[in-house]
Amino acid sequence: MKNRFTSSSPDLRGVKAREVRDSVVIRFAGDSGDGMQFTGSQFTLEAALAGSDIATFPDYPAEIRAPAGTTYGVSAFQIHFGGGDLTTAGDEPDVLVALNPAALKVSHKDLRIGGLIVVDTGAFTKRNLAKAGYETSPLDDDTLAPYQLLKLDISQRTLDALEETTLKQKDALRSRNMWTLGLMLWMFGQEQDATAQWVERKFTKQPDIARANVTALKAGFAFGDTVEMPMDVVGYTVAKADVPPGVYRTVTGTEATAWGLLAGAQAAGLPQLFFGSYPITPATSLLHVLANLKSQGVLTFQAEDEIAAICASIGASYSGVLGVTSSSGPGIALKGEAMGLAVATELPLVIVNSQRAGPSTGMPTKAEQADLYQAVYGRNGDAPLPVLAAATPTDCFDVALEAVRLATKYMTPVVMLSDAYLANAAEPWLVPDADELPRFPVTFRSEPEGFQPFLRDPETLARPWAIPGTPGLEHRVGGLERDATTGHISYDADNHQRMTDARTEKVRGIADDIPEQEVQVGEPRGALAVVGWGSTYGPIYQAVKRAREEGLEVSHFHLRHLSPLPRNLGELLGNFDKILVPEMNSGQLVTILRSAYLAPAEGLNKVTGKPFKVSEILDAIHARLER
Amino acid sequence: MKNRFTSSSPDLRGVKAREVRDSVVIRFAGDSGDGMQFTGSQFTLEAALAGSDIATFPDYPAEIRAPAGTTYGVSAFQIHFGGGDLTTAGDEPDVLVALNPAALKVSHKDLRIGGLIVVDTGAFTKRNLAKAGYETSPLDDDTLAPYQLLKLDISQRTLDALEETTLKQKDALRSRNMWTLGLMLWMFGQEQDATAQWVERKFTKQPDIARANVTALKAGFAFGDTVEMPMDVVGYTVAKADVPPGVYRTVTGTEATAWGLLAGAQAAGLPQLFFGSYPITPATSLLHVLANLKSQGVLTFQAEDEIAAICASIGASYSGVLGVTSSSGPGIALKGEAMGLAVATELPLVIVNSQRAGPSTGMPTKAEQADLYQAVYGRNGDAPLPVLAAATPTDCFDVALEAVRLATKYMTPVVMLSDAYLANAAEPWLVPDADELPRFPVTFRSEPEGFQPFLRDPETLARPWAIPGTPGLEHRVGGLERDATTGHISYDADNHQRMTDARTEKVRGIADDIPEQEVQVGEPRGALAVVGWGSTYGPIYQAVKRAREEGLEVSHFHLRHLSPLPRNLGELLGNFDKILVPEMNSGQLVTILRSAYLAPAEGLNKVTGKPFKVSEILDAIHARLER
Amino acid sequence: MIAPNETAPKAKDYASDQEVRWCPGCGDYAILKAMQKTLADLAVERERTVFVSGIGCAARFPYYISTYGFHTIHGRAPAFATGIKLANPGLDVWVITGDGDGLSIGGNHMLHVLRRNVDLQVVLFNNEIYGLTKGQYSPTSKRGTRSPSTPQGSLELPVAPCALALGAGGRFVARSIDTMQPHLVDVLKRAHAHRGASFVEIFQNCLVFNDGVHSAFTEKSVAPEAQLHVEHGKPLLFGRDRTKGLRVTPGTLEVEVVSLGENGVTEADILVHDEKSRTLAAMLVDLKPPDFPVAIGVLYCDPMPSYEQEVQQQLAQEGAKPATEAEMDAVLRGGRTWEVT
Amino acid sequence: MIAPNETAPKAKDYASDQEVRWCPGCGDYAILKAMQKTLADLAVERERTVFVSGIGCAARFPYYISTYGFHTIHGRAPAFATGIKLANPGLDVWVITGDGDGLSIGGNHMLHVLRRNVDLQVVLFNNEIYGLTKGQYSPTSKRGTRSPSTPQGSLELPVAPCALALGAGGRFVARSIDTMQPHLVDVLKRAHAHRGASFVEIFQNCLVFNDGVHSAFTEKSVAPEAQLHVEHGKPLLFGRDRTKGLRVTPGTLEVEVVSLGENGVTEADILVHDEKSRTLAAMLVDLKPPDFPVAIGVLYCDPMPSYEQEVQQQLAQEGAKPATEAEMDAVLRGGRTWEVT
Ligand SMILES: Cc1ncc(C[n+]2csc(CCOP(=O)(O)OP(=O)(O)O)c2C)c(N)n1
Ligand SMILES: Cc1ncc(C[n+]2csc(CCOP(=O)(O)OP(=O)(O)O)c2C)c(N)n1
Ligand code: SF4
Ligand code: SF4
Ligand SMILES: [Mg+2]
Ligand SMILES: [Mg+2]
Repeated sequence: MKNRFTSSSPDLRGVKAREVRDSVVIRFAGDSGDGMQFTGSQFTLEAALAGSDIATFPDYPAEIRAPAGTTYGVSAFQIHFGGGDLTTAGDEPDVLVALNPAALKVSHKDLRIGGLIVVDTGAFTKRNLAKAGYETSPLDDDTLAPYQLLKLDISQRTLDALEETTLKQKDALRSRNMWTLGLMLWMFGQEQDATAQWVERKFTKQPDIARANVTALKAGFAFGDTVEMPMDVVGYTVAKADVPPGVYRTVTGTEATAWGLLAGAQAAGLPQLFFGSYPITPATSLLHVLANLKSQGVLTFQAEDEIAAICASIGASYSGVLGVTSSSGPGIALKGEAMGLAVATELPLVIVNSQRAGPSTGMPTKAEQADLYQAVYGRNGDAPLPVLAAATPTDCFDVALEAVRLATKYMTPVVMLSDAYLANAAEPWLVPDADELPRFPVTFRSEPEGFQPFLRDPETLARPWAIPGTPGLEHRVGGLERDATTGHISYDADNHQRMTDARTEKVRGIADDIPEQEVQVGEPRGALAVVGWGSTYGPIYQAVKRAREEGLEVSHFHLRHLSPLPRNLGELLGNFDKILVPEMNSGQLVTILRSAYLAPAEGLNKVTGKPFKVSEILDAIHARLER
Repeated sequence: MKNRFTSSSPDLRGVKAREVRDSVVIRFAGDSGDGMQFTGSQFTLEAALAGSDIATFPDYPAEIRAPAGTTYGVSAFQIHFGGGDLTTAGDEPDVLVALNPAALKVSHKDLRIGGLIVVDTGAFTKRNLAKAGYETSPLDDDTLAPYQLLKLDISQRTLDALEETTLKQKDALRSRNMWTLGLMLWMFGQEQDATAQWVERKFTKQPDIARANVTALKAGFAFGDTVEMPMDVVGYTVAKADVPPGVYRTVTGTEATAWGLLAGAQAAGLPQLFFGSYPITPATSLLHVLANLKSQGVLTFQAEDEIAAICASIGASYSGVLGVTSSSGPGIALKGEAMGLAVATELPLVIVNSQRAGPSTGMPTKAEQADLYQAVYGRNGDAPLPVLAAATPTDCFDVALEAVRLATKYMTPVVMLSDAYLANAAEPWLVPDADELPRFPVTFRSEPEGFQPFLRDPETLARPWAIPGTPGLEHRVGGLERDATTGHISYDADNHQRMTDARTEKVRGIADDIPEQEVQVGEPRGALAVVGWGSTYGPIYQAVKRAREEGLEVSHFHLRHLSPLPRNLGELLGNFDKILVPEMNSGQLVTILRSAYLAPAEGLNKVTGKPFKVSEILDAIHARLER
Repeated sequence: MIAPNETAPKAKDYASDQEVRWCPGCGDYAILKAMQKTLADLAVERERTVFVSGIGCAARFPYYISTYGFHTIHGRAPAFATGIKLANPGLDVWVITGDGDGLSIGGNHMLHVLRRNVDLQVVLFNNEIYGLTKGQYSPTSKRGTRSPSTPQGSLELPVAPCALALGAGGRFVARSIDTMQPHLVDVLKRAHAHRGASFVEIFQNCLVFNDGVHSAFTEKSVAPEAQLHVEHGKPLLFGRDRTKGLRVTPGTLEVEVVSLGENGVTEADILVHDEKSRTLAAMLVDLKPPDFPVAIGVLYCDPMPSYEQEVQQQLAQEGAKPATEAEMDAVLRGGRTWEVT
Repeated sequence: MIAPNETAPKAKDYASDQEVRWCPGCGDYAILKAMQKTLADLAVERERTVFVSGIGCAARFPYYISTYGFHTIHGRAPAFATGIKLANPGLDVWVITGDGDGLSIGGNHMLHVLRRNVDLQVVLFNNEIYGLTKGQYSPTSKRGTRSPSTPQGSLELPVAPCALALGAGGRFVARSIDTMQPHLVDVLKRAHAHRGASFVEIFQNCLVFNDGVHSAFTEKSVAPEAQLHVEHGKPLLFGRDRTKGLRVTPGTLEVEVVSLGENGVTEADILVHDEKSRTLAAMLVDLKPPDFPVAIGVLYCDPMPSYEQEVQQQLAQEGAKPATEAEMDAVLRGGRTWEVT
C-alpha cells in the first residue's frame, strides 16, 4: 500500500485543512446487529461513485445471530479505497471504527501503529465490556496507547439528532451506524447523496425509519464540518484512481459468477441455464442470485442434497440445456461419483466450488484454497476434466464464461474454483457490453445418417450432443464402459484403453485452445517466479510490485487454468532460478507444478481462514532471494 | 516364466514317457454354467498339495448368468504352477482347455504358439458355433494351425462313464468339467484324491451327484493312463517348488484381508471388529467372508448405502471398537465427505478399496489401479491420511494388519488399496502362527484428571481415544474446526493453522514408524529403477528378474506405503539414472513420485482391465535402456 | 421415431438392437415384454421417450428399449429424471429401478421425486434381493432372509415400497406382478396416463437368487384367495368366486375379512375402493398373507398439478426466455452504476 | 457422571459449559430446556448417554448437553448413531436433527434407522426452514413459501415427517411443540421409554427466518380448537370444553369432526385412540387445519424387538467373543491345508 498516515501524531493535529492521501484502509466493526455490512457497502458505493479504486473484505460471524456484544458476534467490513490499482483490502487498517467493546477487542491489534480508532463511548457499558471480556475499559488504560483515539458518544449524538422523531430509543439507536457513516464520509471527503437516496428507496414502506437514517447520516456528516469536532481530528482528501472510461458498478464474485454463467448460456445459444444446487455456506448466495434471474431463462432447482443437485443438472444437460451445479467442499465431495458419470458419458456441465476452510465442516464462513486436489484428482478411475479458478470478484465473470465455453465445446464437466472471500467481496467493475461478449454457439446433432453417439469430432475429440426429442437419434448412454463408436456396453480390453486415452487426450488438447500464460507483473525470466491461483491474486500482485520497486528480479504468474495447465507454463518457469507458490492450503498447486515440470517449486502456505498479507508474501520473497 | 514347451511338435509326439517341465500354464475355459472356476480351484488345490508353487487368474463375465454359449458368457480360470517363485498367472497359456466354441474363440489367441488345445468336440454343435460367431468350425479350418490340437468328445465320454447312473443326460453332462479335470490331473502328474474327497464332502446331501462327479473325474484320469489316449499326447512331470517348511493353504486376497483385519483387531486388543459396508463388485466378497466370522467377534452391518456404511463404522470406532468399511471406486467416492470427518475428529478407521476399472461404473469385474489419486488427494480441505496397497493375495493379510496398527496407534482413517484381481486370485500361503503375529494393544483414556480430547501424544501426535461409557470424560467432538486442546468449536485463525499442521505432521510422522523401502529384485543403485505398487507386483518382479538375467542393471521397488512414502525412497531413487513406473492407470504413482522427489520418473501405463504381461514390462525396460 | 403415416406400432418396434442379458427365466423378461406392449398400444413416440435407470439387473432395462435411454448411477435415477423432465417437459420419462437401487441407496431421491410430484413413471422391480451383486438381502427382504451377507438370516424389518410411497406423499401408487401380463400392461397404462409422479411396484421373480419369493400369493393355485384386485368404486371382494370381502370393523379404522352370505354379511357391508382415500390406501398397502390377501392394482390415485408444470408456469409468469443482448445489458447494468469519462 | 450417593440430578447438571449460540428467541432454547429436564427427571447417566447430530441450528444441540456428543455431518446422524449403538448397546443414544438435516439430505438414513428399529430416540426440530444457511425453504415448508431460493414462492408439496416415519415402518411416532414444556417433556420420556427407534417431531419456531409458521395451531388463542391431544384408550376429543370429536364416517375409512350432543352424537360415537393401529395413526398424521385439528402426542407406538438386540442375540448364538490366539489359528487353518516339511 502506498504512502499512508505516518505514525507521528502531528499529522492528526493542527489546523483543519484537509490532508491528502493516496489510499486509505477503513474497517467498520460492530455487533452483528449493528449493520456494519450495510455501512461498509454504502461507503464503498460512495467512494466508487467518486472515482476511487476499491477493494473490500467483508467478515461476519458463523452464527446466524450470535448473542449481542460477544467477540464471536462481531461483524466487520474493511474497505481499501483511493488512487489506482488497489488489489487487496489492505494488510493493516488506517482507521478502525468500533461500535462496541467486542469490535474493538477483535480488531485493534490489526490496526497499523498510529492508526485512528473511532469508538462509540456510549456502547462501552460495564455489561458490554464484560461480554467482550474486558476487566477494565481499554479506553481508560493504555491498551490503545499506540493509536490515535477518537472517543465520541455516538449513541447519544444519534439520539440527539433524532429527538424530533417519534422513534423509540431502541429503534433510534439503530441509526448509530448511519451517523458514523456520515462522519466517515465527511472525514474522507466523500458525498452522502447516493446513500441518502438509497436509504429512501430501501425504506419506502417505512418512511419514518428512512427519515431517521437520513437524519442520522446528515448529522454525522455535519458533525465533522462543525466546530463540534475535536481539534485533533482532521479531514482527508483521498486520491482518485485513473481508470479507463466506461460504465462501472460494484460487483461481488457471486454476482459476477451468476452473470458469467448466464452470458455463457447466451453465448452458446442454449435455451436455458439449469442450476441444480443445495444450500451450503458460502456457495448458497449463487443460488439466491440465479433464483432472481428466471426472466432470463434461468431455472433454479433446490435439490434434496448435493448428489441430486448434480444428477439433475447432468440430466438437464442431457436434455439439451446448460447444466450447472455448485457447492462448497463437503458438498463437492458428495458430487464426486456423479462427476465421474459426466466424464464417462461426456456431457457438458459446470461445477462451481466456493471453497471454505476444511477439512470436513471446518470453518464454513472462512476462505481457503484446499479443494484444488479434490478438483483435479478427487474421483475414482482415470477421470480427467478441466479445472479453472477465478482470481478476483470481477474475474469470476470471465472464468464462468470460459467454463461454459469449454464444457459445451468439449462435451465435458468443468470445475470452476472460487472461495468464500471472492464470493462475498465487492469491487468496481467496468461493465462489458453484451454485444462485445464472445460467442460460441453449440450445434445439436440432428442428422440420423451416420450418427454414432461416441464418434468424435477429429479436432476437439468431443462427441456429438444428441438430445432426446430428436427423431432418429434414439440411443442409450451410461456409466459402464462403452464402445468407442456405438456407445454400446463394451468390456473389450482395447476399447477401454482407447476410450481412456481419448478422455485424457480430449482434456489435454484443451491446452491448445486456451491463452498462453502471461506474466502479471515483471519479466518472463528472472530470479524468482511467484506463482499463484485464485483469491491470493491481490496480495501476490502487490508484494511482487513492491519487490520490483526494491529492484528485485521477481515476477508474478497467476493461473486461471489449473487443468490442463497453459502450454507455455513449463518453459516460462524454466526461466527462473526459484519458484515460490503461495497458497491458502498446505501445498497443492506446488505439488502439481513440481510433477508437471520437475520444477523446484516451493510452497508458502497459510491456513488461517484469512487472506495473505502483502507483507507476508514480501517477506517470503526476501527470504528466498537472500539465500 | 522358465523353460516351457518348445514349439516344435516332437515334444508332443513319441513314446508315452512323461516329459519334465519347470512350470506350466493352463487355462480352463467354458461357459459360465460349466463350472470352470470350480475346476480351476480344484486343480490349484491338487497342485498345491503336491508342493507346486502357484499363481492363478480367475476371469468371469459381468453378467450373472450370461446366455449360454455366448462369447461374453465365457468363464475362465488360468493357473500357473510348478517350480519356485511363480508370481504371475503367466503371459501365455501352454495349455488351453475349451469346453465350447465361445471359450475357444475368446482364448485361443492368448495361447503361445505351439501350445496345446483340448476341445470337447461334443460341444461344437452348429448352434454353439453360431452363438460364438463362427461361420465354419475352427476345428476344420486352419484357425488353430499354430497350435497342437487334441479333439476329444468329452461330452460323450462323460455320458459313457456315467451310463450306470440314474442321472438324466442333462445332469450327467454337468460332470464334463470333472472328466476334463481328471484328464488334466493325469496329464500333469497330479493326484485326484483331494478333489474326490472334497466333492464327496460338498455333495453329501446329493450322493448321486457326488458319485457322478467322482466317477467322471476318475474316468478322465483313467483315460489318460490307458491306450485310449491318442499317440501324440503325453504326460508331463512338473517341477515342485522348494518352499520353506510349514503349514500351507491357498488363500484369496479377500480372505487374507478379512483375516488380516481380524488379526489386527486382536493385536489391538479391541473387543470387536465392526464392518460396515454396502455391496459392490468386486468388494462384496469381503463382506461375505466377514459375515461368517461372527463367532470371532466380527459384527457385519450391511448399510443402506456407502455413506451410511462409513458413518456407522466411524460411529463404531467412536464407541471403542475397530471400525472398518470397504467398497470399490464409485462407492469410495461417496465416502469422501465422511472420510474428512474421520480425519477431522481423528478417529481410527480402515477403508478398504477393491479397485475396478473406471471411471464411473466402468468395468466392474475388471482390475485397475486408477483410484490412487482418489485415496491420496480425493477429499475437500487439507485432509491427509495414510494409504497402503497390497501387492499379492497373501500380502493382503500383512497390509490389513498394518492398516489396523496405524489407524489405532495414530487415531486416523487409513486407506488400504486392493483390486479386483487380488480380491479373487488365490495363491498358496505359509500360514502364520497366531502367537507370532504382532501385538499393538490400544489403551482407552480413562483418567478424567487433566483429560483434554485433543491433547496429543507428543510422540505420535495422536489424540486420546476417549469412549462413551467412561465416567468423567464426557465431551463433544465434531466436524467444525476445534480447539487444539479442549476440542470446543474454534474459528480462531492461529488454532486452525496449528490444527492443520498437526494433522499433516501426524501423518508425515508415520514415515518414521514404517520400514525403509527395500529392493525386491536387484541392487539399491543402477541404471533403471522399476517402481510399482499393488497387483502389478508379479509381472514387474518377473520382468526385472529376466532383465537382470540378461545382465541389465535394473532393480524392482514395490511400494506398500503410498502415503506417507518410505523415508529412504527419495534417496534410493536418486541412485538410478532412470525410473520406470508401470501402473494399471494413466499415470498416478508416477505423478506423486515426480513431485515428491523431483525424480524424472516415467510411466508405463495400461488400462485394459487385464494385468500386465511380463513381456510388456520387459519390452519397456529394453526400450528405456537402449535410449 | 414412428412416422405419422406408419401403421400402428408393434411391440417389437420398441425393442432395441441389443441382446438381452438377464438370466434365462428372469422375471425381468416378462416386464420388458409388457412394457414394449404398453408403449406400442399407446403408440408413444420413440424420440420423445426417455428411460432412465440406476444400477442393477432391473436397471439394465433401458438398453433393451428403442427409445432414448440413460443408464446412470446407483440409486440416483429419480434425480436425473427430474432434471431431464424440468429441462424439457415435452419428454415422456420413465424411471426403472429395483428394490435396492430405489429403496436402499436411492430411498431419498425416491421420496423427493414422489413428494415433488414430477410427471414421470417410476417402475420398481421388487425381487426382494440385490440381483446384480449376487444375492444379498435388500430393504424389502423378509426378515430371516439368508443371503451371502446374512448367512444366519437378516434381522431387519422390510419396508413396504407402496407404504413408503404413500408416506412420501406420492399421488399415484399401484402394484402388479411380472407374470400377470394383461394386468401389468393395464397398470402401466394407468401410470402413464397419470399426470404427476406415478409409482408402480412390480413383484418380480429373481430365479437365481430369490426364486419363488412371491409365490405365496403369485402361484396360480393360491392367487384367487391371496390376491385382492382393487378397482375404483368397486367393493373390495376376492376369493375364487369373489365371496370374500373386506369390512370395516364397526367403531374402528381396522378392517376384517368377511364372507358374503355368512352371518348376514351382504355386499353392502363390503368396503368400496376409493382411489382418492389416503387412509384406505394406507390400509391396503399393509394387507399381508396369511390373514389378508395382497392388494393389487391402482391402490391410490389423486392427481395434483405436477411439479414441472408449476415450474413452467412460474417461469412464464416471470416472462422467462433466453436472455437477449439487450436484456443481458440490462442485467449487468441493473442496480447502481456510474460512468467514468 | 451422576455419583450414586449424589442427590437427585437437576436440569442444570445436564448443561455443558458451552455458551448457547442460537438466535435470541429461538424455539431451540425451549427444547434444550425440556431435554435437560427430561434427562434430570430420568436421572440418566451422563457417561452412558450420547447425543448425535448432523448439521444445522438444531444440530448444534449436543454442544449444550453435558453428556457425550458427536456433531457429525449433514444428514448422516442416524447412520453414525446406528454404528454407535451396535458397537455398544449399553449406550443411551439420542439423534437430534432438523427438517433439512433429517428429511432433505438425510431422508434415506431416517427411513432406514426407523425401518431397522435401532433402539434410539430421533428428535426432529421442524421449523419448516433451513435456519443455519439463512432461510431457504425445506422439504416441510408449505407450498408457496417465499425464501431466498424461492423468491416467487416454493412449488413443492411438503412432506409430513410423521407420515414418512410411518411409511418407513417406524414403531414409535409422536409430536409435540417447543413451547409446550410439560407436554414436550412427557413425550420425550415416552420416546426414551420405548425400546426401538422412536421418532419425535417437534414443531419449532425459527424466529429469524420463519417466525410464526406454526402459529395457526400453536397460538394460545387457537390451541384448544386447533390441537387434538391423543391419549391411548381415550376418545379423540378436542375443543375448548372437549365437546368436539372425531367419528368414523360409517361404511368408510374416513373420519369427520362431530360435536357431542349435536344431532345425537354421544361420546360412544367418538373414535378411541389406539396407539397400536397403523391405519389410525396414518389418519391422525394427515389431519390438518382448517378442517381438522393437528394431532399432538404419541400417535403410534407398537414395539418390536430392536435391531441391536437381535444383532446381539445372533452374535451370542454364534458364540461371538474376541478371537483368542487359538481361535485365530483355527480360522487361518480352517479349510484345506497341507504341511511342507
Ligand atoms: C455407488 C454404488 N454402490 C453399489 C453398487 C453395486 N450395486 C449395483 S446394483 C446393486 C443392487 C441392485 O439391487 P436391485 O436394485 O434390487 O436390482 P436387481 O439387481 O435386484 O434387479 C448394487 C448394490 C454400485 N454399482 N454403485
Ligand atoms: C454436505 C453439506 N451440505 C450442505 C450443508 C449446509 N447446511 C448446513 S445446515 C443445512 C440445513 C439446515 O436445516 P435444518 O436441518 O432444518 O436445521 P435448522 O438450521 O433449520 O435447525 C444445510 C443445507 C452442509 N453443512 N453440508
Ligand atoms: S440375477 Fe436375478 S434379477 Fe438378475 S437377471 Fe438373474 S434372475 Fe434376473
Ligand atoms: S436461524 Fe432460526 S432456527 Fe437457527 S438459531 Fe436462529 S432462530 Fe433458531
Ligand atoms: Mg432387487
Ligand atoms: Mg429447519
